[in-house]
Amino acid sequence: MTIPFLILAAPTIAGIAAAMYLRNLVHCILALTLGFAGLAALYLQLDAQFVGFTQILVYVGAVAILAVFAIMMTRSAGPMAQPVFSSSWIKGGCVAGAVFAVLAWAIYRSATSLKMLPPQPEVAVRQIGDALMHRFVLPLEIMGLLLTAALIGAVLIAMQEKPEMQ
Amino acid sequence: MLGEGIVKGLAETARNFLGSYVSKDRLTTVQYPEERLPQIEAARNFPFLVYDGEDWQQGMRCVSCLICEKECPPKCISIEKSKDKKLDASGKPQFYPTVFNIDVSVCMSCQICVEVCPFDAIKMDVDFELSTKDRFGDLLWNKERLSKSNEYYREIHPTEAAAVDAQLAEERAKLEAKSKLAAEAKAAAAATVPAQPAVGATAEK
Amino acid sequence: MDEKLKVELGKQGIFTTTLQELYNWGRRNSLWPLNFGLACCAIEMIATTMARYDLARFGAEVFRPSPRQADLMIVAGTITKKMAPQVVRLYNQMAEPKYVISMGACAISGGPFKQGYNVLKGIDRYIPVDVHIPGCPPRPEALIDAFITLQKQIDEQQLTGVGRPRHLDPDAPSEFIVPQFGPHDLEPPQNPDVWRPPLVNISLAGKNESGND
Amino acid sequence: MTNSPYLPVVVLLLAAIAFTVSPLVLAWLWAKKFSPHKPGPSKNAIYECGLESAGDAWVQFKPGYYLYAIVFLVFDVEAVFLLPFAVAFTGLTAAESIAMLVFLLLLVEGLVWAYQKKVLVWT
Amino acid sequence: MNLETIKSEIEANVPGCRLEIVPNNSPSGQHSLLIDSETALTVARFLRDAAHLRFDYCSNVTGIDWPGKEISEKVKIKKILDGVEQEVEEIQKTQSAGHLEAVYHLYSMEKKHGPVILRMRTEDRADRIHLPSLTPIWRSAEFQEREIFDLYGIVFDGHPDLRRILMWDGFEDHPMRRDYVEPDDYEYEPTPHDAVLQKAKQHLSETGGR
Amino acid sequence: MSATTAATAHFTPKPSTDGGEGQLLEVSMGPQHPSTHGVFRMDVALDGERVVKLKPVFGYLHRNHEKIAETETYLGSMPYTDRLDYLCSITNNWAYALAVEKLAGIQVPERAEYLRVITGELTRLQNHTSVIGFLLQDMGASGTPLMYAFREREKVLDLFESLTGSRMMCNYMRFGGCRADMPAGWLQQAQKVVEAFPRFLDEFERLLSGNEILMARTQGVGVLSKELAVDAGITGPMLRGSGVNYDIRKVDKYGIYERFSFKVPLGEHGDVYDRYMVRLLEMRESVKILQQAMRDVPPGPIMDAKTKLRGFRPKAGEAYGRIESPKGELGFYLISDGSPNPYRYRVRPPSLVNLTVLEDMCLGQNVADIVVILGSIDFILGEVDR
Amino acid sequence: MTPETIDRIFIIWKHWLLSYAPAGVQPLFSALLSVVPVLAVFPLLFAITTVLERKGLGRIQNRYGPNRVGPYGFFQPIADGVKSLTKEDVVPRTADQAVHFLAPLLLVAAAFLAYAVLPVGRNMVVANLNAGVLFFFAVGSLVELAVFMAGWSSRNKYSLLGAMRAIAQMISYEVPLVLASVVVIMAAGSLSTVTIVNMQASYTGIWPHWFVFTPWGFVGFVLFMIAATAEANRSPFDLPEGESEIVAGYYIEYSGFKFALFFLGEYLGMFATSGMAITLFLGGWAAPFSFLTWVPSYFWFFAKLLVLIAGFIWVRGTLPRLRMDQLMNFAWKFMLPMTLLNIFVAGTWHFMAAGSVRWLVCAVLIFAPSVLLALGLEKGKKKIAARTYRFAE
Amino acid sequence: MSSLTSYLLLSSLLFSIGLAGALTRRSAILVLIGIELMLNAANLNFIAFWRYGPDPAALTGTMFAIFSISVAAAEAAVGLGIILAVYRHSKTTDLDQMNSMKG
Repeated sequence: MTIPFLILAAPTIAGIAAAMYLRNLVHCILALTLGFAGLAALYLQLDAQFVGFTQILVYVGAVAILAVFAIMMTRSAGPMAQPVFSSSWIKGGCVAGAVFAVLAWAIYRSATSLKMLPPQPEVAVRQIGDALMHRFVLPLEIMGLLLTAALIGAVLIAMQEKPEMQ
Repeated sequence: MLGEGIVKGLAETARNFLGSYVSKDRLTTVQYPEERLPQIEAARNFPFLVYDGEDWQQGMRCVSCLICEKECPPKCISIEKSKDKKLDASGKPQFYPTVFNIDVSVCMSCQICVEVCPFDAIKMDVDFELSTKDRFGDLLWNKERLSKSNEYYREIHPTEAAAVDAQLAEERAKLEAKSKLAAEAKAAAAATVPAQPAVGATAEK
Repeated sequence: MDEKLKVELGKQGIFTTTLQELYNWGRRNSLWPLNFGLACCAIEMIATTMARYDLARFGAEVFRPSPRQADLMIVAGTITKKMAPQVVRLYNQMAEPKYVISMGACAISGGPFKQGYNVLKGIDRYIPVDVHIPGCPPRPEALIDAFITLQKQIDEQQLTGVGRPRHLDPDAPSEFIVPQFGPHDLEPPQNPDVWRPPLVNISLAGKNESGND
Repeated sequence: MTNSPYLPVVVLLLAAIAFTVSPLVLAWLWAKKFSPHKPGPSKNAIYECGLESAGDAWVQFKPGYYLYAIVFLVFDVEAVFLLPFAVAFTGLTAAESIAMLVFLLLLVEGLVWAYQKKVLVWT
Repeated sequence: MNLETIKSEIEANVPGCRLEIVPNNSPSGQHSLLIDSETALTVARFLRDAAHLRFDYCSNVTGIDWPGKEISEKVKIKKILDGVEQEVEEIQKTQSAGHLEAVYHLYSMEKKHGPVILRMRTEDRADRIHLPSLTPIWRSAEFQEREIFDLYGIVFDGHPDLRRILMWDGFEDHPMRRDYVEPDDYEYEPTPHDAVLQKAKQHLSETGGR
Repeated sequence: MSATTAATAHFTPKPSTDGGEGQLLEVSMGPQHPSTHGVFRMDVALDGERVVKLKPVFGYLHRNHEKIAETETYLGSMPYTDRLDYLCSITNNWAYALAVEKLAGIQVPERAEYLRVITGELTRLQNHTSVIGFLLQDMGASGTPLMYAFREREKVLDLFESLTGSRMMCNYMRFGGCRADMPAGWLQQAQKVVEAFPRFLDEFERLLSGNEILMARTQGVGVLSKELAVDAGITGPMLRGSGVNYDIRKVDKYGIYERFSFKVPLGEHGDVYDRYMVRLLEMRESVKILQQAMRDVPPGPIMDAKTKLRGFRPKAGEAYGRIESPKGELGFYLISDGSPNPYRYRVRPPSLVNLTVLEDMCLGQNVADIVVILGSIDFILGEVDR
Repeated sequence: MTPETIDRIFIIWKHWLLSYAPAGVQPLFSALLSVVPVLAVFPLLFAITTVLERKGLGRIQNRYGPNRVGPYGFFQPIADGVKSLTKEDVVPRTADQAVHFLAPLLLVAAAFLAYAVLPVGRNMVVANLNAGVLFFFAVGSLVELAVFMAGWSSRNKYSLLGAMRAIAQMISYEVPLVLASVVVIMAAGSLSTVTIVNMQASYTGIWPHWFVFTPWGFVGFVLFMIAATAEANRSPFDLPEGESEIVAGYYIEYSGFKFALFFLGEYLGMFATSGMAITLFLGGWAAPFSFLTWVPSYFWFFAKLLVLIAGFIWVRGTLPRLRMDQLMNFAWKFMLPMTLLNIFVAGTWHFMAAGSVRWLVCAVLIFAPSVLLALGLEKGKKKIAARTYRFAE
Repeated sequence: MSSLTSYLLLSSLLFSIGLAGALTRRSAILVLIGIELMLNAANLNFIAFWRYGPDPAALTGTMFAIFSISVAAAEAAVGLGIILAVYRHSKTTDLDQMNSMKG
């Protein structure tokens, strides 16, 4: 574990943990953006520049904004009077803890079999573009379809049923 | 075409921008404390009391008739009439104000006091640089503060002052004629009226 | 800055002196008025910012609509009793240092309308005023004159010591009573901490003899 | 990691934060030394045109805003695909470019649908 | 447009209305029509809708306070004087209750004529100060009637939104009435005279020089 | 017919306030707000950015003008009228003078009538320019149109100052005439200003009238129907913007207006753009009137010799005098009881009555439209609250 | 000194300074040396711009503008700065204190980050990132968050309205902003800003190869600038702080230096987007004519930047503000389709042979729909048009 | 511990936090965010495996991450849309309350 990794991992985890456990939803989202930004930095550290910036553009720039809008539109902006956690929080917490234990155990066990860092790959955006337009052209089209469907679907759901006025 | 009006507007502002470097019409600012607009003759701000001659107490035209106090719409003039009479500039015994206060923090510069004054004793000043921290001390003007000479009046309102002077001179002439007549009628007692000081002389200036 | 002040400043040490000069210079040249007009004088206030008189020359064209960002409240016009609480609240909400120019007869004393039942007889009943400028309304030049007077006042303020201005004194208040609407009048009708009517013995003389002579 | 291309960016970020914080610290010091903070109930109340603010500002907004956010999100994601394509564009054949055109047209279709449903109407 | 003819037309069209022409002796010659509050709405509607009148525009609406005053009248009373019934002139003093009045100036935008002046009177100044609101006929009366309500205290029945308009809501007086007494907010007067002096004196005597 | 049904008939139906979605944001716009022209206040409820409730609140500048005037002499009230609509003091003077003249049956000399028309129309010019400047300011045009408007206004104010002594509070007219005659050279100076004015209007129109943003912001916004305008007693450019031909200068022919040939511009849609354009066109007509009046102004006295200003006591009676002020019908209603003070002194303020329809025009509009509509009404608080 | 040396003078200095640093910290030192000028120059530019803007607006409005503080009023921003620094910092009691504090920091930091990829001169860039343009937009999206934080945390109704407007506006114009730059990336084949500028720094005769001199480049530039105006909240798109309606918008409750930071952040954002426009379309630091290449490259960058800023000021001095729905309509119904179309045109341009036919086809392809779209926008629900008026009598 | 292991551990920690959030929070919005976090954890895995995998030049991990981010964004849009729709009916985003309303 290198120092930069720790420097980046710490705020990431802190942000994300805060996002899950803060009381005020807007604070949650702000903490979440910190976590997302930390993740993006981790991607950069892993030489995935494009993915890292995409992460910021999409998650911080768009998803966080979307979540903020959703909060503003459901009147959950202020701190809530009710408890933060649902009634079944013990169950949920246990499940999550168990999952982490299993995963960590598995990772730890298999750790030895993995190599050290390979030489730095030359990933220009151009290669991503080439890959996208050749090998991944079908997923791209499917993605387009998915996005369109998501657009229409989300709008349909979120749009209030307008009574045919006038 | 969309944007045509916007382009026209941009051209207009550009013309003004460039024009501001060449034309006074497009750079209308008068840089106040250094530059000033030419004094407009009719301008008015707050009233002052005109006195003739050198001595403001002696030459005060006001005879304390209290008309302006009554007519002042916001009631900012306060006069106390004297018990005795004093000789005025023309040497006639007159009442005079022992107290003549104008509260300029109330005055609305309406000029009605000037209009109703039958003695041309109160006129409008043009001085406006009166800002102060002291509300009561500096904005309540007493007789002394209010008194300004007729020369000053001529300076700020030349046309008006000339008319007033002419009218006063005429009145005085009439009065003199009358008194002369009376004096003559009173017969040979021969006490010539003492020469009038200042006023007539300054009017010729 | 006059010599006496210089000497006095010298006692405070050169650092404070330069700091004070810088501080005063900065405040003096960046007076942003609150975008706030009440009545007739407001039109002259606007005229002052317009091309002919151009208050912007002094760096004061940044009329901020929010009291948080403004330094100078130009009380331009008649303050009615209905409006007085709002004026005081706006003044309170301004960040220190803040200054007040009381523009025109109405703002100083109620002016021609002082006999009215709904007119406040001067804004200095509730908040401290730095500069009064009489006139009904004062000419734009007069407002600029008031502005320059205020700048001079700021220039003379000291950073430390007894003579320091209100906003530097930790004990001086920064906000004042906001009057409440009562059934007949504002309550309280004035803020005794800021202003008490001077006493005159009018019952005897009938008239005040601040006379002359 | 010292030779990372991101080092200047990180330094810039830190320097920018320092640049922003330092005047605030300076202002705080000034306030501490000379001009004390004087909070008060009416001074630190919410500004609302000189009146006492009534009711909370944190109210529920109209869902209409959300529709814009959805469309934005979709086109933001689209840009993510468009940029690599654009970079690779000079090396692509016309046929390959058509694939991207199809992708774009799919999204445009969604947009047109949104127009026709009058979703993008700000009220 | 003669007020007499208008009056007779109204009388013909609005049964049961009591109208009275209030003469105006000033050179303006703007006489007015006093209408009763029961039929006021009908009269007003007639004035607005009648094809040849069409007073569709109500310009000025105002209130007037006529406080009660002592009326001295010479009355001839029959008195038994010395056993003989005689007519004797006597000065009789009565205290009239006074009344509040609402005045409407009507013009016609369509026919471009006017004004016709309507007056309505309350019965006294304290209890029966209700008048019908003419806002349902002329919308322009809305704010002006509110103002009269605020400043004079006339309650307009049928007004859609009768609240104080100029003074604040908790205010209790009606300041335009002639017997309104201002609150004593003594101001140091450097130039006191006349009424101001009276007020200042009163304040000083009440507060003991404070 | 019951009163209630009639009442609901001509009040516009209010949109329901629950909205169904989104909570309403109750905002108070004013009394200190950059675009409420002083101390006006509107209690607004917003559904998103749409206005669902708007209640105007007045009285923040209620200066008891009428009460004070009842204790003043007839002459003493004249300077107070300056401060009603403080943008156009001269027309206020005129209306008051007209009412007193009606009350006391005073004749005004010929030259004074001309002076009144000249100064009155100059007032209209400077009012309309300022109002358009303020309207554009409310629309967010960083001051430029307002600056240009005030540039021209200053020229007119210079004329006022050299004629009457004051820039704004002219206190110029008296019942029975005017206070001061034209000083030497004034007429030439005024003619120069008036001749140059159409050029300024052209510049203004180039800057604004064709501007797409302005058109988009104003056309179809704040529509006021003819019927509602008449019903609500709207007067002035606002009424004519809605297409009703009613100009008191033409209807009452007060003063000497019948001697001048001028036209009355009428709008068609009754929206903000129409009101804006009607004002612009009215200025051009005013220039025409001014040119005619300045050409024809006769010599002679400027005050009725019989009228005594001091100690003026009209006979008991009442009179209502009105003029077409730049804002609309400005009327004074005076009752005299024979004493030196009016028994009742009432101002019929065009601004207040014109605000009646504010709510009707604003409901359902965007919050940004409110300020534009407000700006297009052209009201001055001094006159609204008095 | 040859022109080349002057052009490279900062780099020479940097290397000279670097040679004094111990080897271990050299990268860090190098980074610092390239960062410090950014932090010095652009805030200075901000200060100069505020004066220029106030003076320029003054000239447009027939007046002088600030001219008393220091020579020609150029010390005005210093006075403003001193004032802001010593002004009391008022935070509303009910505000969300932490977020209220962080918002201006985030705004300014994000604005500064954008400069990391702007080449201000030949070989003068803080970080030549492979995906530089993407980085720029990613960082730009942080600004929205900062604005929201400011508006929301103040808990003021106006500021919240302003914040919602600001987000809606920024997200709506971010899409056109990104898509308008795609055309350049298609031509340049790189996301690196340095590469993009280098591609434009060649000449045919005396004429440079700027992307703005192609049909798609020109349209892209115009669209980019419109979107940039909106992103920077400049007039006529300054709705989030639309003074006449929502008083001061999202920073209504900020006082003292925090308020100054908002101004700084806004102007920095404006410079950054303008700088990006220069980089993408106007040849970055490249001289406008081949015979002017001896002038140092950084001069050209800042000269172009000042020209664009002057444009911003000019527009601000002229136009009234749009309404929110019109603004959104304009973004989604004009800008977005136009940028998409522009991408298509750029593709067509690429696949067509060079020559006048290509010019004609592309010009028609782009201008005809723009007119149609504009007409559609103009018509919309109600017809926006000049009117004629009738007169009575 | 190798670098990959630390990334994997981090990602599993992220996953668990997201899972815990999704399971324990009452607010529907945060539940959705929790799910997003789980997806992000997966993304981190993709990138880490790609980077430390045998053939980084093949870009499979990167491409996967990009597609995954896009899908997650679309999911967030639809998910939040659903929450809004539910909110319109039940006036709450509280899952417990929604449940109790359901009966």
